[in-house]
Order: sequence, then C-alpha cells, then structure tokens
Amino acid sequence: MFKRILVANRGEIAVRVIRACRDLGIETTAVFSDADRTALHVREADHAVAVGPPPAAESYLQIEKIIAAARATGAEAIHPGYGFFSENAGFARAVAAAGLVFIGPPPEAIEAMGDKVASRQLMASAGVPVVPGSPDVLTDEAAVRAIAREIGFPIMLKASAGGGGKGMREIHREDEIASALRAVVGEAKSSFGDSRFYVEKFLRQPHHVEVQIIADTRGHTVHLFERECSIQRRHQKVVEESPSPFITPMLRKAMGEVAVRAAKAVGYVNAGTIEFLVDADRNFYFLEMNTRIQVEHPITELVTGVDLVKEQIRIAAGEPLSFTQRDLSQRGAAIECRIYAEDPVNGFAPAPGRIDSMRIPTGPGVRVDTGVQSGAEVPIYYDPMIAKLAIWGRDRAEAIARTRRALDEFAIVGELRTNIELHRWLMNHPRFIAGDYDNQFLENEYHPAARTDADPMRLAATLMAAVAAHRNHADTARDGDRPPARASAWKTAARLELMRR
Amino acid sequence: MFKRILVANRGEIAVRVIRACRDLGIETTAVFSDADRTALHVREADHAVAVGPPPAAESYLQIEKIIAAARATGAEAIHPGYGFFSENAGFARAVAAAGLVFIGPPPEAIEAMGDKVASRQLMASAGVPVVPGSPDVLTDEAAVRAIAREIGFPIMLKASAGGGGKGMREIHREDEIASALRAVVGEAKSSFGDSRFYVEKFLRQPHHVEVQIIADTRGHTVHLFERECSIQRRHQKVVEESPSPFITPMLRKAMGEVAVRAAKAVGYVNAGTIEFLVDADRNFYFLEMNTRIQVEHPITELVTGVDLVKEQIRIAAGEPLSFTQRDLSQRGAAIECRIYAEDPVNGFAPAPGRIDSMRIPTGPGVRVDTGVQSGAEVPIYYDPMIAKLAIWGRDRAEAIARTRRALDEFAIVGELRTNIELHRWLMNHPRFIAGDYDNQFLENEYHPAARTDADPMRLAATLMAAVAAHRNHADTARDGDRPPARASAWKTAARLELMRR
Amino acid sequence: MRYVAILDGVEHEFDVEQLNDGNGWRLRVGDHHFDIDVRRVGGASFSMLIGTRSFDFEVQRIGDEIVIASRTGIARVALIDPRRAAAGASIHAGQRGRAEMRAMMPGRVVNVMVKAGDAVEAGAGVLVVEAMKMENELKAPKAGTVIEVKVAAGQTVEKNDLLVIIE
Amino acid sequence: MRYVAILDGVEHEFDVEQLNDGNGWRLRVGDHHFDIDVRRVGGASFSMLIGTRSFDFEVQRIGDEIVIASRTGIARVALIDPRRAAAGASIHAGQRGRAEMRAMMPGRVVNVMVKAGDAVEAGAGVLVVEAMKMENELKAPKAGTVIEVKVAAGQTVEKNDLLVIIE
Repeated sequence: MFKRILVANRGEIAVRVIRACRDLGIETTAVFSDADRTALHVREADHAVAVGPPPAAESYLQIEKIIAAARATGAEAIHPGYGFFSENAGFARAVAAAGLVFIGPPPEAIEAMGDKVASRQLMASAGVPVVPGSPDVLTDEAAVRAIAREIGFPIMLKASAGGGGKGMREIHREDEIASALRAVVGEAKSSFGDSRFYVEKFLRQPHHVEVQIIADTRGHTVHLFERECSIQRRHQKVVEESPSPFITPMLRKAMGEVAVRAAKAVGYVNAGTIEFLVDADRNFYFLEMNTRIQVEHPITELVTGVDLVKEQIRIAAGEPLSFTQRDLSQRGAAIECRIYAEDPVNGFAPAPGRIDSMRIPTGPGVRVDTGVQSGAEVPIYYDPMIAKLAIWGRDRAEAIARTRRALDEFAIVGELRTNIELHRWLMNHPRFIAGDYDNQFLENEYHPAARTDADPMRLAATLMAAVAAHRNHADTARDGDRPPARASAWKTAARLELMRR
Repeated sequence: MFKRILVANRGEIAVRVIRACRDLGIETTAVFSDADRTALHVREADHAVAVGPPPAAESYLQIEKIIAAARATGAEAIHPGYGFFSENAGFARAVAAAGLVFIGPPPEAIEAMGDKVASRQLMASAGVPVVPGSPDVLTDEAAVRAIAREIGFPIMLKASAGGGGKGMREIHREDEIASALRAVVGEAKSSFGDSRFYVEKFLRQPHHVEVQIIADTRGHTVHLFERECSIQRRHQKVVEESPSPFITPMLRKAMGEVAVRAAKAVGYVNAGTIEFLVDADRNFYFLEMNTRIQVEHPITELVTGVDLVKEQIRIAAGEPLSFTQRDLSQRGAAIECRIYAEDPVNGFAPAPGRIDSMRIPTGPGVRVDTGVQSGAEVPIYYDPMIAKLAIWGRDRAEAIARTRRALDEFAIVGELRTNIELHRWLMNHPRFIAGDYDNQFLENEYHPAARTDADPMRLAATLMAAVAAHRNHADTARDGDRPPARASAWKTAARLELMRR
Repeated sequence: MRYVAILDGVEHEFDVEQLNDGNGWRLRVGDHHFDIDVRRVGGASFSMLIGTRSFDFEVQRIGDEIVIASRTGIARVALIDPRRAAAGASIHAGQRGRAEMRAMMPGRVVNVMVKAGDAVEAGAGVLVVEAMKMENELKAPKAGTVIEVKVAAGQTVEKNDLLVIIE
Repeated sequence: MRYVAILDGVEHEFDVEQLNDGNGWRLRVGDHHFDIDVRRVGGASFSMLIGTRSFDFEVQRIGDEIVIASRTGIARVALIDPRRAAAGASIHAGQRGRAEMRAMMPGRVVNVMVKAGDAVEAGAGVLVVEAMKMENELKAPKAGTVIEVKVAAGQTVEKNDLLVIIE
C-alpha cells in the first residue's frame, strides 16, 4: 500500500480523498492555488504545496507542477478527484511516466470514453443501447442543421470532450443553433481545450439514471446499483438519490448488467459511472461514461456500505476488490443535496463570497462532505459547490424527513448565497415526495416564490434584526436609498398572534 | 400521532429526541433551568419553558413544573430521555394522571426493574441467570459484613435504586466497607432519594454486554442484538461497540432470547436494555434492566438501521412495531466514544467550563450527537458528557480507523478539558484493536503518559503559541511563577528535522 | 426606538425598548406588545424567546442588510430610521427611465455585444460574463439606447460593478 | 523576539521574527532556522506551513497558557520572556514545605474531615467535594500539619479556590 498520496484537487472532494487516506493510514499531500492557501483541504492534509495563481489553468491544471509537488513530498500516487485532471489521459500518462501511480482507470479507457462520439460508437458495437444522433463529430453549423433536419428538433448540441453539464445546450428551433454553437464551442475550449461537438436527439422528460461500477486489476468488475439524478438545473445535478424511485427491480438488474458489459468493453479498471437516459416507457440509452469518482458517490456508499474512495486506492495499489457482486445489496435509501454558492432566486447565478459562519447539521442519518468552514472564502475561480448533504434513511420517506431536518439545521451566513432554500422547497414538494419527477422537473416547477411574512420565524427574524441594530447603538439603521415597499403587513394584528402559538 | 411533545431533559439526548420529533413532523417543547437558557436543546426546540434554578432538583426534577410546561404549550406527550425522570414511576404516573402520554414503559415495569433487589428476584424466577449476592436489601454495615463472609470478597455494594454507574462501590477488604457504605448511601440519597443498598458477588474481569429490546402495545417484543460496554472507568461507560467482538453467534442468539423473555416477564413496553455480565467462560448473568433509552443507543441504530427514538414515539402513540425480529440484522460495526468534560490526566476529574470553539467531525461513517456548540458553557450542575461520536464501518477495523480519523478532526477548545486524548489512545491500543479487553481494561491499562515532544505537531504547536503571542504584541508572555522545567529538547537538532519530513 | 424594517419588500413598523435586565426587550406594534428575551450564544448566534416560542438565529450585517439565518430559511432585513427616511425618499427620482446593468457576481467579461449609441430591445443579449465556469448572458432589462459601456471583453469585474447604462 | 516555551514540562528556547509580508515568520533555534507561513482562517483557527508540512490549529488563551488544539491532541504552552524570568525565578522559594490544596473544578464541599492543627499523613482523606454528580475525595499531598481550612461543608467552591493549607 502507498505511504503517501498527492490529491490533485481542491474543495470537498480533496477533503473526501484525504479522509479515505487517513482511514487507510496513508499520509497526504495537498496542492493549492494562491486563492486556496487556507482552504480546508490544505489544512487537513499532512503536506501542502503551492502550485500557482488562482485560475485553475495556471495552478491545478499545471501537470508539471503537480508532479513536481508529488516528488518533492515523496507521494507515490496521485488521486485526481473529479473535474480538473480526472478524465485527462495525458495527465494519467504523465503521472505514470514520472514513476507514480494514477488512481483511476487506464489512459486508454479514459480516451475511449472521453470522446463522446467515439464512445457512442464503441458502446453501440458492444450491444449497449445509445441515443439516436450524429454518427461522428461535426465541424460546422451546416452539419448541425443537416442532422437536426434528419432526427428532428429538439436536439442536444454537446462538446465532444464535455461532461459534468458543461459544454451542452438544447436547441428547439433552427434559429437557436448559432448562439448555442457559440456557447458550446466557447465553454468546450475554455473548460476542456477541445472545441469539437456533436448532436444527439433530445429525449423529452427522460430520467437521468446512472450505474456505479468498479473493477480491479484482476478482472473483477461489479456494479453498485443505480443513482437517480434527474433533479437538475441547466444540466447540473442538484439532488440525487439511490435507489431510484422510478427503476423497477428487473430494470435495475438489466441496467447493472449492461453497465458491467460497457465497462468491460473498454478494459475499465477502478471506479466509474455509466450514465443512462431512461424514457417514460423505461427504455434506457447509454449517455456517457464518467471515468472517475462522481460527486454523488456518497449515496451509493450509504446504501451499499462500501467506501468507494478507499476501494479506488486499494485497486490502484493492485489489490483485489474487497467484495463480489453477491456481497452487495441496497439497504434503505439515500439522498444527496448539493449545496451551491448560488442564488436560485436570481436565475441560479453563482454567488460566491466570504462565509462568516457555518453550522453543519449532525445526528442520525446525516453525513456532510464539505471543503469550507466558518471564515472561509468561496473563490470565484472554481466550481460553486461548497458542500454535499448526504442522508440515509431506512426507507425513502425517512430519508426525505431527515433531509428536511438536516437542511433546517444547516446555517450558512455570509456574503455568499446558497441554494438551501431550493432544497427545502424540493423536500416538501408533493411530486418529489411521491417520487414522480423527470429531468425537466426543476426547471418546470421551481419558481422562487415571495415568502409569506406570516411565517412566525421570519417575523421573529425581523425583530432580531431590530434588536441586533439596537445592541450596536442603532448604527445599522440605513436612511434613504430604498426600493419602494408594500405597506406593513403587521398592522393586521392577527398575524402577530402567530408568534404566540 | 402526537402534534407536540415535551422533552423533559437537557443536553445531547434532548437534542436527539427533538430531531426524532422533527423527522416525524412533531413539534417540540424544551424545558430549561436558568443555567441552560442558551443551551442547544432550547434553541432547537419550537417552544421552551423555564423551570427553575440550576440544580436539577429545583428544575428538571420538578414534576409539577414539567407537567405545567407541557400543558402551557399544548404538548400531548413527554419524552424523559435518560437520567432525570426516565426511570421514575411516580413521574410516569403523574404524567398519565395529567392526561398526557409518558413515552416509556408502564410504571409497573419501571418499578419492577427499578428496585435492583426485587428485579433480581423476579428475573431468577423467570429463569434468567443472576449474579450471586444478597437475596434482599440490607440495612446496616453488619449485614454487609455477613453476606461478604458468605460469598467472599471482592463484593459490589450497590444502591437498590441505583443505575448509570452511580451509587456503587467495589469492596476488596473488610476495612473498606465503612467508607464505601458512606459513599453509596450519600450518592444514592442525593441522586435517587432512596438510600437502600444490597450486595453482589464482584465478578473478576467480566464483560459488560447489554441487549437492546423494544416492545409495542400489541404484544410484540423483539431484540436488536448486543452492545459491548466493557470500556469503563469508575463504572461509567466510556466506549461502546456493536457487535461485541467477544460474543459468538450462538451466545448472541441465546442472550437475545433471554432478554426478550426478561422483558416479557415484566410486561415491558417501549425501548429498554437488559444488561448482562459475561465472564471469561462466556457464562452470562442478568445485571439490571434500564427501562429507558440508553446513552449508547446510536450504535444499535447504525448497525440495524432502526431509529429507536422514533420507534419509541410511535409505540407510545399506540402504533405497532415497524419491523419483526426477522427483519433485523447487524450490518457492519459501530463504535461510540463518549466525550466527557473531564481530565483523564487528573484522575478523570470533571473539568467543565466555557467552550470557545468546537469543530465537529463529518464525512463517511461519522455521526455526532451533542448538546453543546461553540460559545456554550458546560455547567457544573449536570452530567459531564458533552457529545457522543458514533462511527459506522463495514467491519470493525474500518470502524476503528474512521473513529481515529474523526477524533483527529474533533477540536474542542476552551476552559473545559475533554477525554478526547483518552479515546485516541484507546483506538491505537493493540488490545482494543484485537478486541481483547474486559471491564477492567481501562483502569488497568490507561496511564496518561507524558507526551513525547518528538511529535512534530506538538513542536509546531509551540511555534504557533509564539506566533500567536507575537501577533498580540507579546503581551501573552508570562513571567516568573512557573514550575521547574526540564532543559530544552530542541537543542538536539535532529528532533527539529522531524518537521521537515 | 422606532424602526421600519423591510422584509421581502414589505414594511414593518415597530418600537423596540430594552428592559432593565439587559436580555429582555419590549416590542410594540400598534396596540400590541410582546416581551422577548434575546441572548447572544457566541459568535453570531442568538437565541430568542417570544413567550414560549424559541428561535435560533445567526445574525450578520452584510452590506446594507441584516441577514438572519433561521431554521426555515434566510431573511434579509433592511432597517430604516423613519426620521431620516423621509429626507432620502426621492434620491432615485432622477433616475427614472434609466437602467443600470450591474455585475451580479465577480467574474470575467467574455463578450460585449453592444456599444454606446446602439438601440436595444428589452431582453436582447448585451454581454456575456463568465463566473465559476459558467457563461451567463446578461439581457437588457428594458428597451432603450445604450448610453455607456463601462467594460470590455476580457476584463474582470467585481460584484455590483457598473457594466452598461441603458436609457 | 526570544521566547522560552514550556510544553509538557520541557523548555524550548527560540527566536521568532516576523517577515515583511506579514504571513511569513522566521524561527531560529541555535544554528537552525525554519521559515513558516501562518494564516488566520477565521475565529481561533490558524493554518501553518513549515516547508511543505501543513498544520491546522485552534488557538486560545486560557489563563496563563496558550492552548493549541491540533489533530494529534491539545498542547498547553506557557511562554516566558527570558529577561523577566530570571527575576521571578525564586518566587516559590519561600513556599517550600507548604502544600496548598485547591479545587480542581467548581463544586460543592460535602464533607471536611480535618481541622486546623490536625496532623495528617500523606494520602489521608482531607475533604470530599461533589462536582457533576460524583463525589471526589481529596487526599493530603504530603504529611504535615493542617495550618488552615478555608471551606466548610455545604459551601460552593470555584476552580482553583484555596481549600486547605498543610505544612
């Protein structure tokens, strides 16, 4: 087993990997940009090495600096987390060339699955169902028009090197093609350094369901069941759960077997995820493979009891899987809420900034993974996800109830804004509670409503503000420069009585 | 189901019960003494009622005030937690007489099991094995001498109304009887208001193993397997685990069946625990029954997936158990560390005080139950337990590794001292790791050692102190009035080089 | 002292008076009054009792607002001293018909699609700002003429920086 | 500035100098020096890098000590300014042979077993203090004569209160 591992990432996933290392008795080296000197992953690691200025391209994405940091601190292996170098075959090769171990799949598997068009072709030939679309990469707007005419609108325009919701746009009319193309090419170039693209038929209201697989170097490949990831906004997952309330036992078995077949078709080793779209008739289609640990891996850990990151490290060290397919089962239900530094009321715009105080929920069924703490600054340079709340319950209803409770206990105050209220809304929505949703649900249903001031907690909060101001000698009262406001709702005494109940 | 429940307790168990209520959609009323106005249980509850001055006898143990608080806030049921009124049949009767529901067993079962002598007699007649000892309560020192001569030293002198490690002393020689008797009678009077006592044979180096049972009002009684509670100091549990590494599958089955039989013998309803002593030959003897939720219930929750507190509330509302014996199994392993405000280096003396900052561990497998937070004051009036760290792992080795990691992340700084270092020591002890310990382990093995200053973390901490002092214009340097110190270990340059590794 | 608090665009007017013990406060709203007990727990945490109702708050001053986090969500409250409010009431009067587009978050301007003098429709794309790896197209809030473009492509902007003025 | 730090009863002497950027510090111990980088994270949290080694500390001044919580435990460090230490070195000289028993924690005196003038053996029970529901018997730290008993049964005591003097 390794003595020391470098974690080539930041944020909650870097902390997650450090925890797995500590559980295995392995020391860690963190890397950090100038924006992350006091970030939690730096503080939790045994060693830490500065790798450059804040923009990721100048620090976290500098292959030579990362490898030099590993050498300088005696790390024998590198865990890439997700994002950054996690699906970069060139990095995996450079790590191996430096005599270090890349904790992830072989570069050939990354390449085979990294090119979305080639992987579609490969999967189709391995008997895995794929979504109709362009058989090859496209090079210009005309080609997009041509294929759209062939398969019909709506279509999805996707960066060939894309993933994680970046570099994709849906197109409903021909006149949207130009601006969508500009956006996809721009994001693809800046995020992946590869501006090629292709087209797929856009399935209406499908479910996004993925299957976790893991394979060792001894030829064992197993799946760890599915995750339902249909709660999305702008193609970014917001909430995931396992098991999926939409998937039948038969379908689960079929998808698991197809996922294992897909992984074997590319000689896959280590943890990976096969993403599927499942239509209303429960036909499923291969969407893409993520050749890395996923953001939402904790819910699989909660229902199966397997520590996926530890297993990744063991596999990279040449050890066999510590379980077989028969050892695995789903116990209870798990839900993950991704806490983003963003403003759902304001079109989900990123809303980073300082965290003045953060209270993390605890208690039965609650797990939190985060890369920030009170006093931290959420930088503008990176992903706005600041924490993951992962909840386990004996059944789905218990998991939802506990998620609600944990969200109530989760307090994050500061310059930044978060989507915690969106999660509260979701956990109380009758359709979510019934398990009746598809991947259009959030965009169709979520309309941040004006809060009713009849909520006693909010009335009390207003009093709290006045008391806080008074304590500070009333210097917080502001004058003038205010938007027009409706007249006082408190003049109705009945509302005040709510506080006495 | 109830609409609102009053929680007649404080600290972590009050918060635990509030969380269970919130999961069930039930509102809560907290009660608080003047020392607990800003305690976490008050802040987490929907309503809170002051019940008197800090001493528990004048507040938390005032039956009329508690019942009045329930009435004033419209609570329909009362959860007593553990300690305080949890095993007080008079309180249970008063609650019922007020038209409210007591969330716990019938008063008759509390009485039958609350008197340690009567319960020994009852259990023996139900075919449950008991430890040899006095057949009845004793009234004076002479009677203790007589029974000691009969069964031989060492003996345990116990308060008849005792429990939770209070009101008991072991006696190895005849000349120790007088002072032990004074201590037991004193504690019994002040803690239980009942100074009667009895004697049991003191088993050498037994295991303390208990079985969780739960029974509904429909006649279903099941057990939820065992908890190993042998890591104790001064008869107070410090660490518990489930499953017990000492218990064989056959013994587990036998103890479970006996526990169910014991519960049925007293017409038990709701959650309870049968405590056994198991000797080196794996003979087991009934020790006592705790007719309430136990401190260490979380580890049973972690391995069985059952929420015991929610189940308690459902049972009190007349609902049937939500599972049968066949539905239950132990998955993985769980360990609980009780974090006490005490100083293990100083004879485990209570060390309460202000908590300036507290960082709670999170991540895979980690659950924390606590009644305090940064800024809280641990009062001198109540139990010194401030938090419980409960860890789950796929197997015992994983649970231990994760416990170590979580302890490393657990930072509590302030006036108070804690036993976190004791837990760190334990989780690294070869005999604990091997599962080879009995209830004398801690007292025989734990000798708080002088820390080696070769630990780079401690060298760095010293530098940190200097930098902190320097930042504050060196005003923290103290002069004179210091104990004699050994000469600098840092003059050996080799030790400093540790920091460069 | 009298306060006007704005919460969710609704004004609430009340008097607050500190009682003698330092923790108690009396609140008056019209003919009603409430006795409340407020304690600082540590840091930014406060516990408030209104009668038997218990509230737990994290309180922070952020810009012009007092931000209060509670179990049911975050409330952002602006407080106004009514004696001063009257004087400042017409500050914005001169800006009627003028729209200032400001950065909602720190980021980098990727593309500017308009220049001074251009006529724009309401909802037309004006510029694209990249923040946290997502490109966000900012649209004209109203139809009008671009008076001034304050930024250029490639430039980094801070939150609330003025980007474009449309009139 | 030169410091003598006492950690676990061992003295460490070193010079600390703040570098120009405000976060960097130079530490000298004899012929060795280390460059360290210290940042305050928020509240009492600090991050320290010594070369590539990363340390995470919670720092608090408690009484005469600086208490530093880290991943491997809590260190209690007493700092001495050596220039002043020499002058204060003999403060305790006059107390040789005298033992002061002080309360280790707040609590209530339950029983006092000695009175002034009594001769006590080392280890003999002197008084019983109840704290946090446990009775703790305090024993004489040395043989001698009880000079003074400062407390009576039933009395509440604070941490470090003087209880009994034995000489």
